[in-house]
Amino acid sequence: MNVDYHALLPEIILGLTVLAVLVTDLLGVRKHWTAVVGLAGLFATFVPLLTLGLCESLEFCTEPAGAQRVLFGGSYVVDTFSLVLKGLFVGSTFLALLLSVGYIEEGRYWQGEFYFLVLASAFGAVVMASSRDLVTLFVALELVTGPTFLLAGWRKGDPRSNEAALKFFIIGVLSAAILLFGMSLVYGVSGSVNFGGIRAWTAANGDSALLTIGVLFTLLGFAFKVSAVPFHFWTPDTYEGAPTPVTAYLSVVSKTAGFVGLLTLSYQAFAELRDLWGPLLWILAALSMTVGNIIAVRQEDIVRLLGYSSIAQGGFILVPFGVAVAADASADDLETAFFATVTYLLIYAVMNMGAFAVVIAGENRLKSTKIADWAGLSTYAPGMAALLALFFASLAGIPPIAGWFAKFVMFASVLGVGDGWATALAVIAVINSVVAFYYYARVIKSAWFDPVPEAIPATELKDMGQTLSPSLRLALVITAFGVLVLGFFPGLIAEAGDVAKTVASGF
Amino acid sequence: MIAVTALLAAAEGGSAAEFSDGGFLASAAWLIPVVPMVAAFAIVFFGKRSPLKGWGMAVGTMGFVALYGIVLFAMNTFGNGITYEGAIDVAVAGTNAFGEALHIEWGWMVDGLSIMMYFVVGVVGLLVFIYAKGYMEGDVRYTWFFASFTLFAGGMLVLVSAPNLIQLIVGWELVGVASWLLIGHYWEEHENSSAAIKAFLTNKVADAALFIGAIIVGLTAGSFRFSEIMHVVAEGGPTTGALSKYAFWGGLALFIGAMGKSAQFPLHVWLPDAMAGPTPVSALMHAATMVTAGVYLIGRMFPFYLTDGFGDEVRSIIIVIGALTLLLTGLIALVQDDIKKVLAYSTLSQLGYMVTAMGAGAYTAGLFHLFTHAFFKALLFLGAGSVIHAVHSNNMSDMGGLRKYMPQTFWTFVIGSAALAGIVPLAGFWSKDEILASISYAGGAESGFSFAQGGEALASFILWVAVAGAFVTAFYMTRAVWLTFFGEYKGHGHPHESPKVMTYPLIALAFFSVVAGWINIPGVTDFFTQSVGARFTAVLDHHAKSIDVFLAVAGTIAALAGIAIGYRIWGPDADTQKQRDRFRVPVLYPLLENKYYIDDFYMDGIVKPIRGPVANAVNWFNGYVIDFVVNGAGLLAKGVGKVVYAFDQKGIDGVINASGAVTGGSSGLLRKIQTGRVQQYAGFIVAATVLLIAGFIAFTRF
Amino acid sequence: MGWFENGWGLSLTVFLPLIGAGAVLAIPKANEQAQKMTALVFAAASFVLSVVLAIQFDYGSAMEYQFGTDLTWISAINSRFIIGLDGISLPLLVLSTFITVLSIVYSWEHWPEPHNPKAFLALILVLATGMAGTFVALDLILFFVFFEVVLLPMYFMIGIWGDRNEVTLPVFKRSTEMRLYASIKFFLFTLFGSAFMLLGFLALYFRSGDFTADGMRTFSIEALSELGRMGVWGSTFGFWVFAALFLGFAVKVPMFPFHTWLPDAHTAAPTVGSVLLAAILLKLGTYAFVRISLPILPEQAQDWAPAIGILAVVGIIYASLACLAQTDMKRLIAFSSVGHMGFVMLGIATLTDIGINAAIIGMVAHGVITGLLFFLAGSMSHRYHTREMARLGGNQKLMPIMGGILGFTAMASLGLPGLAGFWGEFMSLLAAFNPLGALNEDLFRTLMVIGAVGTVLAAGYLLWMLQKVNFGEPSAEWEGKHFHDVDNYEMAAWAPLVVVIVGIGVFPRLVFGATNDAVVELVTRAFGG
Amino acid sequence: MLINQFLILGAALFSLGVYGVLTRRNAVMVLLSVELMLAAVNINFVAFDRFVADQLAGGQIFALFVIAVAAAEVGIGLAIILLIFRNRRSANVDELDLLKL
Amino acid sequence: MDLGDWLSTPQNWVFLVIALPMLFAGYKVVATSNVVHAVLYLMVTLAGSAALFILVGAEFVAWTVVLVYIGAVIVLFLFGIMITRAPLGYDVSLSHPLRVRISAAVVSFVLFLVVGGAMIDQFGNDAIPEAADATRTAQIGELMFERFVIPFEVVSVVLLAALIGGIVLARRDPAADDTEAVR
Repeated sequence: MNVDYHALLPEIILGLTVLAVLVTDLLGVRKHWTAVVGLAGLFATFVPLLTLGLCESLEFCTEPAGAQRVLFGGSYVVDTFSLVLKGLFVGSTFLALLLSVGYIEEGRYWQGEFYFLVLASAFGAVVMASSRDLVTLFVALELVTGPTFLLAGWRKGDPRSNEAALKFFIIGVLSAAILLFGMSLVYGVSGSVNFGGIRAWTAANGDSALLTIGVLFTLLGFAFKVSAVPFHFWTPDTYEGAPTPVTAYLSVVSKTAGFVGLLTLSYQAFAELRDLWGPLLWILAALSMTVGNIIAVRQEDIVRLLGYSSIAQGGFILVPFGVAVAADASADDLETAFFATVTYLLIYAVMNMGAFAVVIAGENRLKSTKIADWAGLSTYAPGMAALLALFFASLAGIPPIAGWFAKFVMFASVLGVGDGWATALAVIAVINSVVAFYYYARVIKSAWFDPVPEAIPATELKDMGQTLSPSLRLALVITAFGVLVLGFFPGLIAEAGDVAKTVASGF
Repeated sequence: MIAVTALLAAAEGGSAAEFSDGGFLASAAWLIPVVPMVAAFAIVFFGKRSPLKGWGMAVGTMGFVALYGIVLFAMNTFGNGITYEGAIDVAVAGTNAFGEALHIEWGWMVDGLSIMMYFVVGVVGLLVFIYAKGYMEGDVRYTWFFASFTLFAGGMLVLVSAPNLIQLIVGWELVGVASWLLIGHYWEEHENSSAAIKAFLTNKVADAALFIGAIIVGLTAGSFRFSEIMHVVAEGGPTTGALSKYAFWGGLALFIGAMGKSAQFPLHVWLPDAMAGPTPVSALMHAATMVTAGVYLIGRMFPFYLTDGFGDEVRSIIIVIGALTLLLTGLIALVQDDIKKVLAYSTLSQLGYMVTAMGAGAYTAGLFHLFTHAFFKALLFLGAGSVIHAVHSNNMSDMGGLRKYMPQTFWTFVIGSAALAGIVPLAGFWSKDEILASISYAGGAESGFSFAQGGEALASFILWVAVAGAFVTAFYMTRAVWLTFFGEYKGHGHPHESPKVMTYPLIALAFFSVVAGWINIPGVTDFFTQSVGARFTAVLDHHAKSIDVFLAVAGTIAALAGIAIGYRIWGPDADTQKQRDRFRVPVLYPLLENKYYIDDFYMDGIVKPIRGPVANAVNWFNGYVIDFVVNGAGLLAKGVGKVVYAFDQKGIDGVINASGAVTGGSSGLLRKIQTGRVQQYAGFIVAATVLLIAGFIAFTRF
Repeated sequence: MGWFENGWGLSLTVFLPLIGAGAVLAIPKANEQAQKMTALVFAAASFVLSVVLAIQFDYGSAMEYQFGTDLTWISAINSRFIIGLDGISLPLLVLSTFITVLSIVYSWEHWPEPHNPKAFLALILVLATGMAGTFVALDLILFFVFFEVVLLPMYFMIGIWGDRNEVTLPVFKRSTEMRLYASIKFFLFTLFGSAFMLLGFLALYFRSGDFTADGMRTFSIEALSELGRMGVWGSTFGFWVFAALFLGFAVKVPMFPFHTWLPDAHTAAPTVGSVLLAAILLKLGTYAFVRISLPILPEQAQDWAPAIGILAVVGIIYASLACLAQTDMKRLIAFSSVGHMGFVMLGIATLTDIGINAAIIGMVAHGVITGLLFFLAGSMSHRYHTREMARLGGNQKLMPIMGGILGFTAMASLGLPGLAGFWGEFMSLLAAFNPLGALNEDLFRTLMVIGAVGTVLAAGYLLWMLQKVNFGEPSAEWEGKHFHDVDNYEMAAWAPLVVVIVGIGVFPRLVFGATNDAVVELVTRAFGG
Repeated sequence: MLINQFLILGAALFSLGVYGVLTRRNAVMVLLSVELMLAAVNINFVAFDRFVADQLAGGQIFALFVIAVAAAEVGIGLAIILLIFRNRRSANVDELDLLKL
Repeated sequence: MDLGDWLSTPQNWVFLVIALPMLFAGYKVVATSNVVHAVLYLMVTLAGSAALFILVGAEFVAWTVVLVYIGAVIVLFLFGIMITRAPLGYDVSLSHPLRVRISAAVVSFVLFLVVGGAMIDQFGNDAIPEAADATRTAQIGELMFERFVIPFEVVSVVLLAALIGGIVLARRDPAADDTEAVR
């Protein structure tokens, strides 16, 4: 068989990187070289992504850009959507590694293995972006999830970390089982593991009770990944217990992987079953936004707050799916919804990574994630406080920082349909975003307006933790630059989202 | 930019035809308001450093104005009447109801009426300014005083030079502010600043009405220019209908505005308190500026008030208000001990005369009284000032027998009082007589423009009110003169004649008080009539062509009676203290002493409630109602969060709470960690899943 | 200088301050002098540019957008970088750059605690960009972004440099620091409003697709106004959209029931913060009404005008009465803003060109006058360390010059003819007598009368304020204390304002000259004149 | 042979597995129950594979992958359990609360 | 077709013979209060499933089950139990109290009913077509390496990751505990 290796090049490079990391670890050099290798590999992975993306402008490239490269009889497709998301995965993993280096080194963790697992998981995510059949999707998902179970428990000595790992694991395998059961039913009813086949069958025969169960089980399996309410229970504990860089990774890459599953399944495999997943995701979106936000208001721990915030953000990202409830939603509307989700994911990745970068920096300095302990941060660490404000304002969606555009396209997608339910979801989203302003502002307030707690003498804080690892600094610079530029020129990211929406075509 | 319009001189035709446009003097008359305004600021910034500490600039300015006024007055009176209107377009702000651009203009009016005002303000002002140098010597804010004093005169000139309602409002309010500054000149004492505020606010109330009036008239007439408005009234025009539709309300509102400045009952309360300011201020305020503004406004709008179908119904209100003021305030003057208060109330009463005249449709008479009154009232105030300067007290009970010490003051004061009382042949007599004549004419059946049902009856009643007023006037002036200058000196220290800089103005004013009336002796001279008659739109009022002997005699008798009774009560051979007691009529006296309780009503009935309970209520509303909702919403959200979180925590809690204790693997730790939560999560998940599929199947299948 | 006309001049005016903010942040913390200079230079440059724009401006065609440009911005949602300057926005743009410069000059020696000029200046400059940008944006999304840019800096200004006194919330008996309460209140209020505003914008965007020639959805204000003129929006749709926009703008103005953030924010903010809030930020709301609500939704504007007018007048009376009850000088001034904006909104509610002219000159006048008042209040509390009017008696004796300026400004604020404040009040009352034909004349004439009464109340609280603050003998507690009267920086910051106040008052063409044609055009297009 | 007899069997095992997950206090037992669920899934897959006569044998292959993944998960799970056990500094069974999740 | 016809086909008898013990074993897995027994019962169930696979002609899968599960996973479990020193004898506290068990039973039973009902609704009496021959292992292999090569590679990484990660977590690293415990 002849394989389009150009199309597979990213996966190949990444796979090799995974092994390379392992090998470097064995070589017994200074551990952080493993990280360097990993970073280099990720960087290298960008190259084929670009060549594939900008194909027609390159002479050696045979196919025009944007054209779907269908491999393995349609079970694996490299199209603009998958390229954009691969870029997202690789990029965020890159950032996640940058966040890790200092943290892991300081904490006497197992470094080589750590990077190996992170990269393995990222590899799974990258594969996932192209999977177009249930088998590949499931296996890739397991590859994304499996290593994260282990990483969650990476702070071996810390019972909280262990707890986190175990909870995460048990809920994870349970939902995996549910997911599989659903997939088996879908397969059985439609007689195909391939999205195309499934879609064709449903187009011809419509749905049935058993298929409904199959579809719901499958999607709910992913709802766990995106920690949508009521499948979110593991999230705050795991986020808090896991090493913070892992949390960052979970909240961005693994979450996004879940959304990729939802996107491809909803808009391709189950494209004809809008009346199933539309309402389902409508409900999940509304619940996630509301519960996540309301609870986040009460949080005293910044990581935990980010946990709930990411639940809420997940809800916002789910909102565009709600378009599908509108019976008369045109193909155009659905494409817009798809575009909105992807765009939100891209911006969310940057700003959330940034937020975690600041949190790690602060944690490294204050040895605490209690918001109260961060009070008066601006007095002794103005730069850090400024970045904190920047990223949290972005999460809150205040112009001109990137987050606003994500929220904006989200509103736009649901309002565009002019359907009662969709509009209702938009209104829920608006109210929620106002609530969200409050707790994001609370963190900013504590860092900027409140006095330094007496417990910690400011002088001590001043010299404390001046040694931000260069990698962390780099991560901060990248993300900060990102949110600012994207805030002023959201067009850049919108383009990516725009080209990606081809996947949702053909309604 | 400068659109100088010798307005409609030709178009008017008829009576206006022979008027000249005044040539250069008129076209340069914009200097009259501008110079003082500039001077005022100049004094603020440079006064202190200037040799005469600003007095020089001030008096120079007034000299200029006076000169300009005299020349124009002479030209206008003895030559052709002058009608000229200059205008500078300063903005176009939208389009009015008739689709024409709404122009905002600065300009200057040079016609009989404004020229007369220039003359009065200039001459009286100049004399008062000169006098003030002596009076204000050594004052803490000497320079500042002259700055605001100049602003005061300047504002008045802006007002009288205004060719349109908007500029009139500007000058109007400038006068108000200047008066606020001057009345509150000694702001260290709380009473003075309060008096200033009282004056300003009372005027502001009227000004609100003036705003509305100006808006109504200006918009319905299609222009804010007096000339245009009068044209619409007299000749008719596309907007005549609109104007006449709202004329009554417009006219009424304007008149209420006039009531404020001209201190007509019941808005008169601020004027007596205005005595808190230095005496020269009172002199200028009562004679030439400020209080004359209202009368001037009515005069300016006169054709509007005169013509049927426009403001004529308002005149019945005007005349009644005037008459009320005339009598009631005159009576209050009887019981005042403060000499300036006596004069103040007499001013109110005289303003009542003028307004009554205007109400009776007597344009010339009203203005003529304004003209003469300006001189002798200024004279009286300056005289009083000179006395106060000498005895360092305002109270007549501290005076007496001063004629020995200060003869010039005494004689000039007597002349002024006589003029005020209306004794032949002094100025007051002629103007008052003309007013009486006009009122009686209005009451006459043959009056061409009886203004309301039964108007004649009303007028003829008011005629007697006016006569009674004459009597009262003479009475209280006699009292004032006697208590001040006759009998024994009851004050302390050694009173002495004032310096020349103060006495000369007195003499000059005394001269005017004598002769001013002679320029309009019915049947003999009608210079004044000619003079103020020079208008773009002819004012067809009635003014006596010959002396009405009956009225003249009646007026004189009333005056003489007043003097006689005054003399009888306050006369030399009577024991004044005993007389005073006899004078205290049980009910009437306290009523008058408390000014009919009007001030008390305003203060306790309106101002205090608004400043106190009402304002506090609103503030309370802000904090306890609106903010209650706002804060309540916020706290509610938090509360909900608490509840939901608690619910969530039932599933999740424990670990976090434990996290504090998580250091070191104590068994306590283990007990904390011992938690079957995970399976509760699992339970939630499975339950939720089952519910969802069941629900969906139910919905999709059945 | 073609580059200047075709968008660069305007863009520079808007973005120079932002660049300046970056520059200031780049300077090491220690080097305050350099920070000040940089900030001043950039702000001044922006001001000079705006003046050049005003000079180059073709007043003959003030109704057209000039110096504008139209670039691709967010192609995915067809939102474009459209900016332009017409007679309505010109005065406001100049005002904003002008006030910014003065704020920096004033700050020179008056730093609020905690002392941190670097951050403070940076925030001022960011604010400047947001404000200027809002006035030139001609694309709803661009407008929205600029509209929101001002939010964070002001939030920080209030929160960091704000008033640290404890306040106790009525009813709830929770006490917190003024600045914390005020900042979050301001933050949430504004965001609440703008969230709905955004929904309104989006609704317009989606509807527009059905009507534009090429079927393209658009955010362009011009294009949407054209649609509005043709009256394409359905009545219910229009109603809800107008409601959403109204909510967004009314909070910012602020109009009567949504005003409560203002007194707290103004009182708590540092001097310069209050100045910028009062002078410019409030204008964003009113400007938005004129620029967006009226032209795009003319019919709905006519339905809503009576309600707006009533709320405006209620605001006038309500604010005046509230002022009478204040003991805190700054809070009094803050409340007075509500009243003055009431006059502005009344003018707008009449939907006549006179009214809108009045509104704009009212905005400008309120900007300079209340700005100056807040400067004065700031300087006085800086010297006396109190804002309690009861304790400030006799200020006129202790600081004659400052007292004089205060008196002057108070007079301007109560609408003394011949000073800037008069035109806004008088003209909007004037407009209320002849509102747009479709509106209820009797209602608006009643409003006119009530508004006129409002002017009396305004005179009342300002005069009494002066009496308490300036007049009488200084209280014993200042015995033997020396108070430095107005210093040079203050003078440098205030003198221009005084000049402008007199200038506009005597020669209103300074504003009307620019606005009138544009306003007439706007009204004619929207309401057929 | 009916397809349903396999499916019902699968459903039954799956439900049993769920029951186990919800009731077992010991982590290992929970893991066992999950394996039970996976077994049920496999039965479904294979049965369906034959039922639809899938030329791609998708069901069987899926089952194979499930088996592999399941093995991996068991490994991971036991490792985590072991880790937690190690952090109890005690062999005392009664203190192994953590495992009785 | 009714029960009679169904019973008349021999495979169904075989099916019953395999399936019923499976169900019983499955029940014991979740119900027994002896850890080791539970594991062994699971083995029975899996063996049953393998048998069923052979019955329907999926040999390769069947043998894989036997190999991987019974050969490896079960052993893994036993090791795990040994190492964690879970009670080898009967342990009544192996399950949650009755209250929990009942609610769990309700939930899972409803689940069974819904799913089962849906299955019957879907397939009714559809029979599995009589396959001419069992799926050839070669065929599976080909598919595995042509069509499903990507997941195959991926799953290999999964296993590798599980292996390495598992080791790292499970091994006792010197002195790590106390330093880490502080964090």
